[in-house]
Amino acid sequence: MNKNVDSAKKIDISKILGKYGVYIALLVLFVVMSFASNSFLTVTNLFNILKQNAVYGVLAVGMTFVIVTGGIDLSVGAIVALAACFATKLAQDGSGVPVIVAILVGLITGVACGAFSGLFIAIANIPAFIATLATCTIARGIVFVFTDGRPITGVSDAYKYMGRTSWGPVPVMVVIYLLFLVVGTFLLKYTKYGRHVFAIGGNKRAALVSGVNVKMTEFLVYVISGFCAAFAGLLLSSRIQTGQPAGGEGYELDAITAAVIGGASLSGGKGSVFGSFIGILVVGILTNGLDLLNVSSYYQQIIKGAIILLAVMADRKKD
Amino acid sequence: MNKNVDSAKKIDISKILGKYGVYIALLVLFVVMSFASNSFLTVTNLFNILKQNAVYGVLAVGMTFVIVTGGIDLSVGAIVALAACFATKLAQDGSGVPVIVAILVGLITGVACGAFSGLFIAIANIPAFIATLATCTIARGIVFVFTDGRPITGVSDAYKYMGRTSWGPVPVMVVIYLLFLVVGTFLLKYTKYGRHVFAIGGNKRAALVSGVNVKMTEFLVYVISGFCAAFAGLLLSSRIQTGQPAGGEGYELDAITAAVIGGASLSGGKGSVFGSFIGILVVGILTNGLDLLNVSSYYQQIIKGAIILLAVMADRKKD
Amino acid sequence: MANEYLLEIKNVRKEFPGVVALDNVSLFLKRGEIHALVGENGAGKSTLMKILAGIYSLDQGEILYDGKPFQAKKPVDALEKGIAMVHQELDLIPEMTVEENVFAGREKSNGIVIDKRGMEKRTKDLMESLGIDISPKTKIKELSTAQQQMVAITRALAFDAEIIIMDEPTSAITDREVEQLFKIIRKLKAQGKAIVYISHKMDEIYSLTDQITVFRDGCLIGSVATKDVTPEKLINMMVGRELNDVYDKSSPKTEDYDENEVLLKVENLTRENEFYNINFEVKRGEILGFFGLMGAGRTEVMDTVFGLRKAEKGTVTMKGNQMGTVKKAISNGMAYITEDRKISGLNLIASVKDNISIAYMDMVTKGKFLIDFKKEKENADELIKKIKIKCSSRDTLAGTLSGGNQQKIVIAKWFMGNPDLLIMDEPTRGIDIGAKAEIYKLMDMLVKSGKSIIMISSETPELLGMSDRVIVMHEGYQTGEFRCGELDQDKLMAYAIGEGNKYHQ
Amino acid sequence: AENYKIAWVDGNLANESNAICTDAAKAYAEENNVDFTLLDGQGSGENQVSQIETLIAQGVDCIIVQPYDAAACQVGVEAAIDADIPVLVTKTTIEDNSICPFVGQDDTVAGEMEMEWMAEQLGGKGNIVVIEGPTGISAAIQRNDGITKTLEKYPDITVLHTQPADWNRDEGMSLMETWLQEGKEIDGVVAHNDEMALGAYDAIADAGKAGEIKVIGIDAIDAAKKSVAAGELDATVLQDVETIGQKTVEVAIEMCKGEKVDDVYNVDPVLLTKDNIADYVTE
Ligand SMILES: Nc1ncnc2c1ncn2[C@@H]1O[C@H](COP(=O)(O)OP(=O)(O)OP(=O)(O)O)[C@@H](O)[C@H]1O
Ligand SMILES: Nc1ncnc2c1ncn2[C@@H]1O[C@H](COP(=O)(O)OP(=O)(O)OP(=O)(O)O)[C@@H](O)[C@H]1O
Ligand SMILES: O[C@@H]1[C@@H](O)[C@@H](O)CO[C@H]1O
Ligand SMILES: [Mg+2]
Ligand SMILES: [Mg+2]
Repeated sequence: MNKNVDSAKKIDISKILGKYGVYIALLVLFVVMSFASNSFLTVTNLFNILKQNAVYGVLAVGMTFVIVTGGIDLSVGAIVALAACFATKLAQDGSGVPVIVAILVGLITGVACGAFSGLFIAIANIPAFIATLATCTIARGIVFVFTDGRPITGVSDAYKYMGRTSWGPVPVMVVIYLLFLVVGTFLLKYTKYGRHVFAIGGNKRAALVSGVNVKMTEFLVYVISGFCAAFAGLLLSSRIQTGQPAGGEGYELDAITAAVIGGASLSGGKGSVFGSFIGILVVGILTNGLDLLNVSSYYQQIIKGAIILLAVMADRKKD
Repeated sequence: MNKNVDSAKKIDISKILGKYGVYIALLVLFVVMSFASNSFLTVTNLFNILKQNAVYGVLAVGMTFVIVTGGIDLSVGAIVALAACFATKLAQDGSGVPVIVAILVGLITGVACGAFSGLFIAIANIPAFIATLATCTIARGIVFVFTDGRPITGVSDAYKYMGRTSWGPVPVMVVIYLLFLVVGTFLLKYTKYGRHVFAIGGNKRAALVSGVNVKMTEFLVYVISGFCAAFAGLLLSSRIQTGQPAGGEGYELDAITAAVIGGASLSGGKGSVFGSFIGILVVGILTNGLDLLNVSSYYQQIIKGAIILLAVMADRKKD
Repeated sequence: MANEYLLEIKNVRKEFPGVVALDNVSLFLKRGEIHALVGENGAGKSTLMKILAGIYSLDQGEILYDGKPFQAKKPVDALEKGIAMVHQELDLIPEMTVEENVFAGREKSNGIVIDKRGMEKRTKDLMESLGIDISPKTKIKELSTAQQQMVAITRALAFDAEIIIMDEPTSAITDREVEQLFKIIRKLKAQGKAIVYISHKMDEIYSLTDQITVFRDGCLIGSVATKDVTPEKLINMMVGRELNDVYDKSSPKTEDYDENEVLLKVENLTRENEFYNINFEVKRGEILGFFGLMGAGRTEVMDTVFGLRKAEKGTVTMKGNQMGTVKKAISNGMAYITEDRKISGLNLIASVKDNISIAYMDMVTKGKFLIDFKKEKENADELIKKIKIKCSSRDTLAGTLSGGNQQKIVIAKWFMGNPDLLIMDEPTRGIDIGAKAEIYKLMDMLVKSGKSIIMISSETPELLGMSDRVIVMHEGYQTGEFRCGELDQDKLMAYAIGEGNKYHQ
Repeated sequence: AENYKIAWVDGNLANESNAICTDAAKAYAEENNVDFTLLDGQGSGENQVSQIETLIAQGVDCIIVQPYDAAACQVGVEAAIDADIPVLVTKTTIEDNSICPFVGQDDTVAGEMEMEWMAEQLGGKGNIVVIEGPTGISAAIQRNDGITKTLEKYPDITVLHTQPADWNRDEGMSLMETWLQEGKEIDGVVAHNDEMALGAYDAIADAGKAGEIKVIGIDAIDAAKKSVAAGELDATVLQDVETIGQKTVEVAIEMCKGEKVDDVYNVDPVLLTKDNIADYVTE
């Protein structure tokens, strides 16, 4: 009897770890950092962390949709740059173009890039890895041609608003990121479309047979991801007041990492927008904390690698 | 009746495309380049292409094993750097260490890194994406600490042999790459181990039930990939006579791309070492040809993206 | 005026690379009719139904729905026309819940937000009417194959379809659920719906259907009213020859085995929430049957015996050696035909040959490491012939074979090793009558040569016909053990539902 | 003396010259009892902006910015100025360098210097190839600007090829191998850094053309200096990063003390060739 009770308890602990592993890891990280550095637990610093990671965060929202279908989007970094450069060009001081037009053009660019990948993936059956890699290099090529490899500066004050203003203590970027989290969660969890995203990631054939419009659903996740990437590009360029043709490089990896730390599986069918947020926080807090603690960047890498491993290990106890 | 004959013919063409799509794409590329640039079709240039891509090629051999199991190895670039720096340090002029020891230490480093990832993936069930990403950042951190961020120069002549000598017109690096292709193909196609690699990539659970030592097989693919990465690091550092702590960055993407162009599927169970060779050639010839044709690097990217898309599209006609 | 036929499928032809799956076949379906579609494995039954359901397109021929031409380009077209299908391969989404699966693609919403509550309730109601008690919130991956099959059936019934296609819906479920299903099918018939029923089980065909259409090798053999055809004649139409005494077990069903060596000994085996205190022995030369209702825990017990799950308490001893891992099990001569071919039996993207050799690679290697391709090919060809796997070549991908033929690969794979103890969990799931007889013969040969078999089966005739001894399980407990002579169907059922004590007096 | 807290936000510590520069800075800071924090933007201007924000929130006495990206770091520097924290830029410039003190060199000047040398070597005419740093990166853009500007003065110099090799020696080598076997006459190689120049030199030597083609790079990394001394590489442009590192911290301390400092401390690049290399190689 006693033994039974014991084993029941054991199961519970590992179950809790399994279910809340990353959350616990995040909490531990948070507490440790609070004690280690007294600059960590301040309102400004916490908002800073959110603001500094909003760009990756917005990317990760779109990436989550893609990953849940079992896909991958390697083009988001290049889309960040392309959308940012198109928009900043139009938003340069004295261009005479209303800032909203600049923003719309940026977003449409992202949507178009996403649609491009989506078409090849959903219709032509090209593996997402290749299709989005191609979109990535093509978009990067276009932005280099467009800017001649030079940053676009001198953007109007209106354009800077999103990236450089705070409402009280809350940076506008943070508000926007939270908005993406809310809308993303809603779309993925509470709508038919979201269900279909999970369905095709969980078993594409079964989804097809059930009458899910697999092609359209798959196509749309890349459009969503492209949209998010473009928005991230707008945020980034507004924040640094520059359109960087070489910007956003490698961001895809950060976005994917956040989603996976947050529980998404690259083989599809699993993941959540909120999870991607947790992933962003784990990495963001780690970077911020280690910087505050003045840890040399070489050692930071070693520590980061180890901690991400531990965080995910706690999470994957399940099986 | 006529209809039948027609449809039979149609099927055949798309079948051929399906089966030999990339090969045909490669051939077309080859022929076009030969006509477009009269410097392309020379013995020196062809060996140049092979030599310049031997490093990626060796990585792609190991990566193919990983991908066939349904995994991914993001650490190879960092392993290239780590193995190269350890080896070059030992192979510095006047170190008194025999070059073979330097080489062995380099290779052992790679094997250890692969084993590290492999343990987390096979035993602790961490997703390969996260585990190898962690290995990547940790290895990169270690190499920076080890070198203090500075390249290691002054390597002995013996160490330079692999990367800088030719046997007649044939660079030693090319011979080594071909050796990797042969041994890799042998291991993956003609041995029990190779069969197990395919089995776990096709259906892990079925492999387990069939008595395949899933953990060991999975563990070993990362060891193989680590070994290949270390060897690639030796080749690279021998070729440039330097151990570069920041070297090898992003090489993982090239290796994965080559494998996928060559028919490997990131969801596992499909792929071949020879296919990865074809993938390397497609990208290598494209880069070389466009360089010879003096196409601006901006446009090169656009063209490359488009052609990779086309090559893979031809290949994936099947369904 | 309504057409005589709700559905007319005329002269359909369908080719896959290298195979003519259907050649000039037709099928006519009336309202209020339960129409059996029968034929050997690979005859083309599923293919025709998939054409109807919009999964494949046809190469030639035409389909009339209520007199008007109809061809579904994609599954949703068929669903919208009121054609629902229970797929042979179930096609569920493992990571999603029962409710999510039932409503996949046809979710209820208020226009924007999905109505989760409503869908859960409807799922629960439907399942209750089928007599099953599974929470709509359970993930599919946590269900047994049988339970999954019930979910697939629920899904097909959820949308008030006009034509319901059931492709071997009872291959994994037990008699109790079958009865419940039949009641519902009859009710649908009474409502004027049309049902296409594909099955290899003769008793079902006779007790349920009105009309039978027979395919063989992609061709139409004929269509007859059920009442006008004898089982012998029907089998003849299917296989093209006479077939007698399917459950032919020539080895004596006596107690002789008592004296034989104990091959497998299972003592006090327990896994919390799955099964408790399981004890049994298998002697050389005997076939031990396992019976139970769906969810009784038989699969879990066998998984544990084979080392796929860890025993929490108790021991498994094979030939005197303590077991615990798959490797040990196999090296001590155990083999395990699992109940779900797709999840744990096959590598669908590998060839028939590769699937056959994977469990006993050492038999087709030179020096442990190098594959002996010649030997491997010969070996595969031999088994393909012996077990009658219908495939265009040994290099065909397993995933392109018909369901029954896929099952045969799993059987071939384990027969290859000539194991001392073969555990078979629902081994004849989806296998046609002719092939069943072959498999029974193989089983018979195996035990005659001193090997043993454990057979889990929900088909009582097969279980009673083949076993020397039967163990019955109920909700994780061993409720009875019988010699074959002592058994009948009612008694089995009584013990399976936990009311065996009635028989004790 | 007071214990000032000074932070250095580096563009990329994976870069050798940055590592040398910050090591010199750190050593100098320690000698002067400065509480020295070193952050690494890891090759991203945006990261640097984030780090500057973190420093502002944390409160330091002075921020030193070594810009990876001239435009992005402009924003970071402005934010520090807005927060009334003394800030200076080191090594290479930001977009508008007039807003804070600067210690270092202008990369444009380095580009001009190497191209000017090459033109002189070729007598104002001939065929050259240019090996670029990564597209869109400030250092590469500015060096290229210097090269292009200088080329305008020499209409008889033809640029046969110009491609990026992303600062890497192997990529520089590969490009050169490809170009060489084209058979066209190449008289000079102008590389945006030494690694790529050394790679090009190796390719040239392998093709048996050592000495026939002039090669110049930028940075004067150890390997390049040795190569020049050995009569292989023809020239390199020295950025005296150790001096820059020390000088920067010196200025930063002055700023902490509230002293007035100059707008610009130019640490001019020096052209190293076999003629003067002996003065710069330490055995
Ligand atoms: N997708 C496919 N690709 C290639 N061949 C296929 C495919 N689907 C079915 N076939 C072939 O078509 C033939 C008919 O298969 P089908 O699944 O219709 O048989 P079935 O009558 O349903 O058999 P079973 O009783 O075993 O389920 C078989 O030879 C099968 O191998
Ligand atoms: N009513 C139920 N609700 C939810 N889960 C159940 C229920 N009954 C059983 N299970 C679970 O389903 C599984 C039982 O399936 P299992 O495959 O072992 O049964 P079985 O005896 O092999 O019967 P069969 O294979 O014929 O369905 C166990 O994991 C058990 O915990
Ligand atoms: O001068 C260096 C280059 O050599 C390169 O390493 C990148 O950064 C520049 O500042
Ligand atoms: Mg079938
Ligand atoms: Mg079962």
